[in-house]
Amino acid sequence: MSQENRIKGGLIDREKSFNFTFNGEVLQGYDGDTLASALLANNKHLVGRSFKYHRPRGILTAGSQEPNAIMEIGTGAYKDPNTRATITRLYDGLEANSQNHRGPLKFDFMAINDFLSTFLTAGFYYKTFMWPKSFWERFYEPVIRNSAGLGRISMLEDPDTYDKGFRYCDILIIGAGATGISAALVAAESGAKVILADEDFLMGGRLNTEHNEIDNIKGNEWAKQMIAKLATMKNVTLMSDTTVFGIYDHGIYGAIENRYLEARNNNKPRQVNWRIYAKRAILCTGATERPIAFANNDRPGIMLSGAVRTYVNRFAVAPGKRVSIYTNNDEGWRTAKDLTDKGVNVVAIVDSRDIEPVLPIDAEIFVGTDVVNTKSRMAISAIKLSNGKTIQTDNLAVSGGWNPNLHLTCHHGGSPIWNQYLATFVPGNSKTPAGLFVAGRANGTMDICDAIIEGHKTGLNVSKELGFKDVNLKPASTDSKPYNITARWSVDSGKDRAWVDFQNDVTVKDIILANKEGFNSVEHVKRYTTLGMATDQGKTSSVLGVGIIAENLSKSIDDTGTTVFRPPYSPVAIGAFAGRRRGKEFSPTRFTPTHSWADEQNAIFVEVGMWYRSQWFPKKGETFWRDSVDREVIQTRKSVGICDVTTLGKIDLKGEDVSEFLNKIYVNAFAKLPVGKTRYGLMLREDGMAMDDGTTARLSENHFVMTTTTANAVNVYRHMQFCHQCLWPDLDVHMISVTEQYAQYAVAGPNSRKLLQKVVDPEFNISNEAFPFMGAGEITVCNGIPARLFRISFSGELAYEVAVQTRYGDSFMRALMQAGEEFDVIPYGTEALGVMRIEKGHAAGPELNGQTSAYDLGMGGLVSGKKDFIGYTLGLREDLQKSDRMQMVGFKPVDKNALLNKDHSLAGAHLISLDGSPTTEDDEGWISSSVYSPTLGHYIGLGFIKNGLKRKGEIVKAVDLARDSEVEVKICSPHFFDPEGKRLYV
Amino acid sequence: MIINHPLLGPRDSEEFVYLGSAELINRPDWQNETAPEDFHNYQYIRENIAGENRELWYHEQGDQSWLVVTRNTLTHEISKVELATEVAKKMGRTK
Amino acid sequence: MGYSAFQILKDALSGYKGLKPAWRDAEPKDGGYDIVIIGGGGHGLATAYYLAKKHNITNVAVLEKGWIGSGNVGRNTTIIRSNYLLKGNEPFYELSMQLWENLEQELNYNAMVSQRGIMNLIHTDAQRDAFIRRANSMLFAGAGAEYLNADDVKDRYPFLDMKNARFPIKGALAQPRGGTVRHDAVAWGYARAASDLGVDIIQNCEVTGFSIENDKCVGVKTTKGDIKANRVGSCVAGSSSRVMANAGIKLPIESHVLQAFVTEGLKPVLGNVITFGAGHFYCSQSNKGGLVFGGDIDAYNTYAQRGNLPVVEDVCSGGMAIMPMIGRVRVLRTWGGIMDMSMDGSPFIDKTPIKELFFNGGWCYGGFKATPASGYCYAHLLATDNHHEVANAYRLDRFKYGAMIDEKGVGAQPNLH
Amino acid sequence: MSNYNITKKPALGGIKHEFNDVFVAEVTDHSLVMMAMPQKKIDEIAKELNDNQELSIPSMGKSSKSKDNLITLWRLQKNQVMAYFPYENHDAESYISKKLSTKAYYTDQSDAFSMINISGKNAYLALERICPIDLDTNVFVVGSVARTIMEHIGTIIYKNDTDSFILLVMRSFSKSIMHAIEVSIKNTQ
Repeated sequence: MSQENRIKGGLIDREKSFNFTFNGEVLQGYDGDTLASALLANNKHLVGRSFKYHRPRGILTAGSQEPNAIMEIGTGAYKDPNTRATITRLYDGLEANSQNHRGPLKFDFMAINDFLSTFLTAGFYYKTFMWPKSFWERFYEPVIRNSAGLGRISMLEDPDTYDKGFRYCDILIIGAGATGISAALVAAESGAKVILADEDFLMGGRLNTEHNEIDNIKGNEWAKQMIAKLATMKNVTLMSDTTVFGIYDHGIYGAIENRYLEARNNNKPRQVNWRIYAKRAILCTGATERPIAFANNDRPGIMLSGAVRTYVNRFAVAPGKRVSIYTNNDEGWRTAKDLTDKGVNVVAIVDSRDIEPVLPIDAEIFVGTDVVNTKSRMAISAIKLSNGKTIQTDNLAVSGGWNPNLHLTCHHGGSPIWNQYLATFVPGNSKTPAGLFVAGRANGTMDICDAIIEGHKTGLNVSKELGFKDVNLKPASTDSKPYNITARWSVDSGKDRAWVDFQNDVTVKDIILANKEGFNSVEHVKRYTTLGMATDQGKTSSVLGVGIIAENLSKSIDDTGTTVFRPPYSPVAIGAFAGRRRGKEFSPTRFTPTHSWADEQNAIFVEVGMWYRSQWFPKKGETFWRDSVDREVIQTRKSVGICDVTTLGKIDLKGEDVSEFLNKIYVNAFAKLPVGKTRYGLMLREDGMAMDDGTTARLSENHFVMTTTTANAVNVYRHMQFCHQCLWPDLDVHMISVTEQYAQYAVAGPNSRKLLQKVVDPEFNISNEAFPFMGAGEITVCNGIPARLFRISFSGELAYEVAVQTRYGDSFMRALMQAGEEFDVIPYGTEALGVMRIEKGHAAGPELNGQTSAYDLGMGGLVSGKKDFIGYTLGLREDLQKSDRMQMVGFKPVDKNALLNKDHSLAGAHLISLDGSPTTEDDEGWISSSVYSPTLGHYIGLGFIKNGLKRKGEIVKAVDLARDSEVEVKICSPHFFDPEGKRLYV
Repeated sequence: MIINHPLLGPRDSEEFVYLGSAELINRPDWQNETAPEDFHNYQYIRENIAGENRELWYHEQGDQSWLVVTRNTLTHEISKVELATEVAKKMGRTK
Repeated sequence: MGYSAFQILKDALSGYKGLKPAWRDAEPKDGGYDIVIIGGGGHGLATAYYLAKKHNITNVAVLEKGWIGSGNVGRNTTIIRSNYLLKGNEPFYELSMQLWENLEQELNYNAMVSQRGIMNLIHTDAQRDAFIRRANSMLFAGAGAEYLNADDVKDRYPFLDMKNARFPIKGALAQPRGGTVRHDAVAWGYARAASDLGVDIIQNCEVTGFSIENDKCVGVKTTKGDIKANRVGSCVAGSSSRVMANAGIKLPIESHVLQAFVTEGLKPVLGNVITFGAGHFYCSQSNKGGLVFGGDIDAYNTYAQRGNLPVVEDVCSGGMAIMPMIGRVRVLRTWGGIMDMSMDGSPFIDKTPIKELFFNGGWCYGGFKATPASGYCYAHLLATDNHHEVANAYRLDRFKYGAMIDEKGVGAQPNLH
Repeated sequence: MSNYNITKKPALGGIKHEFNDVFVAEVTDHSLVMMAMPQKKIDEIAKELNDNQELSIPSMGKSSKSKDNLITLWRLQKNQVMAYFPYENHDAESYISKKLSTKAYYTDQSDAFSMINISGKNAYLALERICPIDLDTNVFVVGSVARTIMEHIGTIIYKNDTDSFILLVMRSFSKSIMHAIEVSIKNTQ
C-alpha cells in the first residue's frame, strides 16, 4: 500500500506527488517531504547498516544529526554517498540506495562482525595484526579498508558546479525558529541590515514540528507570516537551506546554501559557499535531542522522541501503530500527546523519573522505570522494562534530554559549561567568538516562552549596541512549556550492548573498557573508541558519552570535560569549498600580447606560473620537440629570432633617490649608472642568498626601469616596497609595475639590428656606435609609436629588447616578423631561450633556487664591499664563504654522444668523483640545468660542485639513479659558447 | 580575518600578504662592530610572542602599503593597525 | 601483558576482567629524575622510550600539560616519508623510516604503519629536474625513490585529472616506502613501552618554569610542584618559544597553524598518499575510510589551534584540481595544529646555552614522520652528550655560521617553509 | 618613414554582451595615468590641480571629477592617484601631466589594465559572487573605488553610476575576469 503510514495534516503539499526509489523499489511521497519522512510514510524502517557491526538500522532523527539513515543518493557521477535522508528534500525521480552492506540490506554478510563483537571491542586492532610483519600492507590492511568506509563515490568527475559569494550584514541570525524569528523581527525593525539563515528548507524551526500557539495562531502559521513579513523588508536577507558551518576570525561566517533542486533543473551551482561578514551574530540554533543507552537501543523503529513529533506533525507520518515512549524529561510526554492527538496509538510511557504524570495520556504509564532491552533484529517488536514487564510495540520514542546546539560558540576554543538542572552543557563565557550572542534553546533557555523573549531581547540589545534605533515591539506571546529533566545516561545492559554512538558502533562497554586501559580523558576515549567521530559528528553521542565516562569514573561532568567542537557544524562538500576553482579554472590565466598570433603559428604553450608562454613553434614536418627547438636556436644564432619576453617583471622607478635605492637592493653599484645605459643587477635576500636578477636601465635622471624574472616579478616588487616603506621611508622613490603596460620582445641574432632598423623610426640611430651594448633609450617605431629599446642579451648574440605599449603588441609582432622575412627570421619559445642561456652560462631559476649565494653563482666579483645592501652582512658568514661550498660551473660529457639516445638530460643527476660511489657521503654536487646544445652538438649542463671554480678540467661522474644513467662529465667554464662575448658587441 | 586598514577601513585578510615580526623594520647598521651578531638576531631570532604581536602585513591586493598590525596570537584579536612607513619613521628610519 | 590476537581472545572470554591501563598514570617522584622530558607528545614519549631501551636510563619522567598525545602527534595528517633533498636532512629521515618499519614489533603495539607509498606529482619541466635531483638524494641515502612519467601516473591513478588540468601532470616522484601511520597509536605505543620500562608518564602537569642555578638547569617548576632533574629536555614543538622563554632563551622559531581535514568515511578510493605539486594539497585515505588531507599553513603567527577560510578553500580547490571526483565528498572536521616553524624549515636537536637544558623543536610540519628518529637522536644526545651522526646538523646556532638547511630555498621566512 | 604601421587592439576586442538585464562591455578608448605625488609636494600638487581643472585630490577609496567632467581621479593609494580620462593617443602621460601638475611623476597605465563595465539592476547580484567588498548602495556609493581581489585576480572596482560598475584588471587577466563575470551572471539569473 502506498504511503500506508501517512496521516492527516502536516506541512506537505499533497497536490505535488513525487515518485522516488529506495533500493530500486518505486515509492511515492509529497513535495515538502524529506527522503526520511517519505520512507517512513511507506513504512520503510530498515534503511541502513552501522559502520562496524553492520547492525540493521532505522531512522533515528529528523535532522542533520542523523547517524543511521545515511545513504547513497543519485546515480552515476551524481551519486552522493553518506547523505542524510533526514535533511534531503524529496524530489521527483530521487534515487536512494542503502550503503555499507554486502548482499541485500536485509541480509548483510558483514553482519558476522556483530556476532564476533566480543572480540572486536574498542582498540582491538592496536593489539594484533602485527605478525608476520609484511602481512599488514598485503593482507590485514586491505581487508580492514574494504570492510571499513561507508558509502562509495562514483570515481567520476563531479558534474555539478559550485559557487562562492560574499555578503555583508549588521546582524546575522543563525536559526529561524521561534527565537531566531523573534530576534530578526526586532533587529530588522531597528533598521539593521539582517541576514536570517536556517539549515532547513522550511524556515520556522521546531515551530513547524510542535503544537504551539503563538500570538493566538498556530506556531507554524505564525512562523510563515513572520517570515513573509521579513521577506518584504529591504534590509533583510532570508537564506533558507543554508547552514552556517563555522565562525572565523573577526566576524566572518562560513555558510553553505544548498541549491541542488535548482541545480538539477537549470544547470546552476549545486551549492553556494557564502562568506558572510557580520558585525554581530545571534545564535538561535535550538537544541538536539540525545538518546539513552540501554541494551539494544539501536533497533530500527527506535527513534528520538522529538523526531517522532516532527514526523507526526510536520510530515503527517505515523512512525508506528503501537508507539511507546521512554523519557527522562517532560518532552517525552509531549510526544505522547501529539501522537494521541493525531490518533496514533500510544501503548506506554516509561519515565525514568519517579514523578507524577506530566500530561494525562491514555496509555500505560510507568514512572521510575527504565527500558532495559528491546526485541527483534530487523525492527523493534517489544521492549522489556526494569519492572520485568514486556510491552509489544513497533516504535519506541526515546528522549534522553536536549543538548543546546552551541557548537559555533566553541569554534574559537571556548568550552561549554555543565548545567546540572538541564543535565547538559550550555555555552561558556570564555573564548566565545567576539560579536556572537546566543539565545533560546541554544543558550539553554528551554521553555519556548522564555526563548522568544530572549531572542527578542537579544535582537533589541544587539541592534541598539550597533547604534540602530530603539524599537517599540513586543515579543510574541505563547504559553510556557516547562522543561524538567533528571539525567539518565545509561541503563545496565548486562551481557548485551547499549549504543552510545550509533553510526560508529561505540557501546557503553567500549567506553568502560577504554577507561580500564587508562584512556580516561574524553579526548583519549574519543580517539580510542572513535566515539563521536562518525559523519554525524557526535551530535547525538558526544554529551551522552561524557555522561557515561563521568558515571563510570565517578567523576563530576565538569571534571570529565567535553570534546572540542570544530568547524564545520555539519559536513561540507569539498566541491563547495573549492567553488569554481577546479579544472582549467584552478588558477587564473594570463596571456601575453602575442598569444593569438602564436596560436596562429601553432605554438606549443607552457604554463609558467599563471602565464601561458610559447614553448616552441613547430614547423610543418617537425614531429619531435627538439627538431623545433634546435632549429630555433640555430636560426637565431645564424640570423635572427624573436621571443616574447613580456612576462618578465617590469617596474618603473621614479624619484630623486632611485639610484640610491637601487644601491641598497642590488649587490652591485648603481649610483653612477649613466642615462641611456642599462646594467645587470643581482639582488640578494637579507640572508645573503640570491633572490633575483635582471637589468635596470636609466631612461632619464630620475627615471629607471627594472626587469625581474617572470617567476619573481611579484615577490621582487613586494620586497622593494618593503625596503622603501619599512627600511628607507624618506627616499623619494615611486614604483609602478609596468609589466603589463608594455609588450616586450627580444630580437636576437646577428641580423637583429638590421631587422630593427626597418621598424625603428629613422631619426633614432641604433648603430653599434650610437647605441652600444647595454644601451637603453626611448625611441619610436613604425611611424611614431613610442617604444623603449634596450641592447641586452640573454642569448649571447647581438640582441635587443624592444617594448611597445601593449595595445600594439600583437600588431608589432606581426610587423617584426614581416620585416624579418628577408633574414628568415623565426620566432623562438622558452625552450630555445633556455638552451641559449645555458650555452652562455647564465644562471636562471634552477640556479637561483634560493640555496645559492652570489659567490656560489660565480658572481662574487659583482659584490660591492663599499656599501650596505640587502644581504651584505649575512652573506659574509663563514660557512657561506667556505671554499668547499658547491660552486656553479659547466659540465660537458666526456663522450659527446652521451645521452643522445635517451629522452632526458643530465639535470638532476648528482656528481661524484670517478672513484666515488653513489652515497650521501660521496655526493659532491648536482646538475641544475642541462640541455642538448645544437650549437655544440652534445649535451651540456650547469651545476654545482664542491670547490668547482678550482676544479675545471677534472672529470667526475654525473649519476642519475632515478633514470638509471651514469655519465662521465668534465668540469668546465659555464660559458660554453662564445666565452669572450664577442658576439654581443658587433 | 579582517584587517582594519587605517586608510581604507576593514578589508579581508585575503587581500594581504603576511611577512612577520615588525622588528624587521629595525634593520641593524652594517658598520656597527656587532653587525654580524645584530644581523643574525634581526634575521633569525624571534620573540614569537604568545599575546600581542606587532607584525607586518602587505596590502598586495589593495593600496600596496605595508602595515604594522598589532594582533594577539592567542585570540587573533587585532587592537591596532598602523602604516609601516609611519612606524618606521617613528623608529628613526630615514634614508 | 603482551598484546596479541591470542591475548584478545583470552581477554574477551574472561569478560575483559584482566585489562590493565596501557601505561601507568604516574605522579612526580619526590627524589626527582635523572632526566625530565617536557612534553608528552610523540617525540617526548619516543625520547623517553629510547632513553630507557637503548641507554638504560629509566629514571625518567615525561611531563605533559594535558593528556598524552594532545599536541601535534594527535592532530596531523599521519604521513611518513623520507624524501628529502639535503644532506643535513635525508639520512635523519631515512633513519626515522627504518625505525617506523620495525616499530610495531618493537613496541608490541599496532600503530598501523602502512607503507602504501607516497607520490609527489610533477607539473613542469623545472619541477621534474628538481624532483630528479631529490630522487637521487634519496637513492644515494638508500631511501628508495621511483620516477614515474605521465603514463605511469595515469595507469596507477586513472581518476587524476590528466586532460583538463590547469597544470598538467607530467609525472611523479614516488617513494614506495612512504605511507601513513595511525597517529594517536604512536603516542600510546611509545607511552606503553616506555612505561613498561619504568618511565613515569605524568599527565596534567604543565611546566611553568625552570630551576636554574649558576647557568645550570636543576629541575622544572610545574603545576604539580617543583621536580628535580639532573637533566631536562624540552620537546614541546608548537610551544617551544613559550617554554624556552622561561629559561630566557629566544629561538629561531615562529608558531604557525597548519590546518588538516578529514572527510566522511568512504569505501577505498585512494591507495596511497598523493601530493599535488602545483597547488597545496596532499591526501591519503585512512583505514576508516575518511580522506585525510591538508595544504599550506595559515601564513600568520598564531598559538590558536584554528585556522581561517582562505586556506580551507585553497586546500579544497587543490584537491578538486587533481581529483575532481571528490567534489561531492564532504569534509567532516577541520582542525589546526601549532607548528614550530623554524627559520630554514629544518629542526633542532641540540644543547642550549644553559647547562643540562636541552632542546628539541622546530619541526615545522614535518614532525610526525620524524617521531622515531627524533626520539632516538634526542635520547642519544641526552644520554651521551654527543649529537647522533644523522642529527648532527640540527644545531641551534647554525644560522650564525650560515649553515642553513633550507630544503625549499625560501630563506628566513618561516611561513614559506 | 617606416614601411610598417602598427595598430592597436583592445584586450577583449571591445566585447559587448547582454544577459537579460545585465550588461557587460569592455571600456575602450580611454587612458589611465598614475600620478605619483612626492610626500613633500602633495599640497603644491593639490593647488595646481585645483587651479588647472578645479579638481581635488579625492579621499582614499573615492574619486573626483574635473570641472569639465572629463578627468576622473581615483584615490587608491596614499601617494598615488590614478587619472582616468577619455583620450586615445599614445602620449597619455605627457597629455595629462600638462593638464594636472608638473610636480608629480606620471606613468602611463592605459595598457596595463583592461576595463569592463558591468551594469544593470542585478549587476550587484553577479558581483556578489566574486567581489569581497561590501557593495551596499549606502556603503559603496557612486564614485567609490576600491582595489581588491576577485577570483584570485587583483581587481579595481569603480562605481561609475547607479547600478553600474567598472572593473579593471591587469590586461593579461582579461579573459579570466571576463569569464568570471559571465559565470557570475549565469549563476545568478
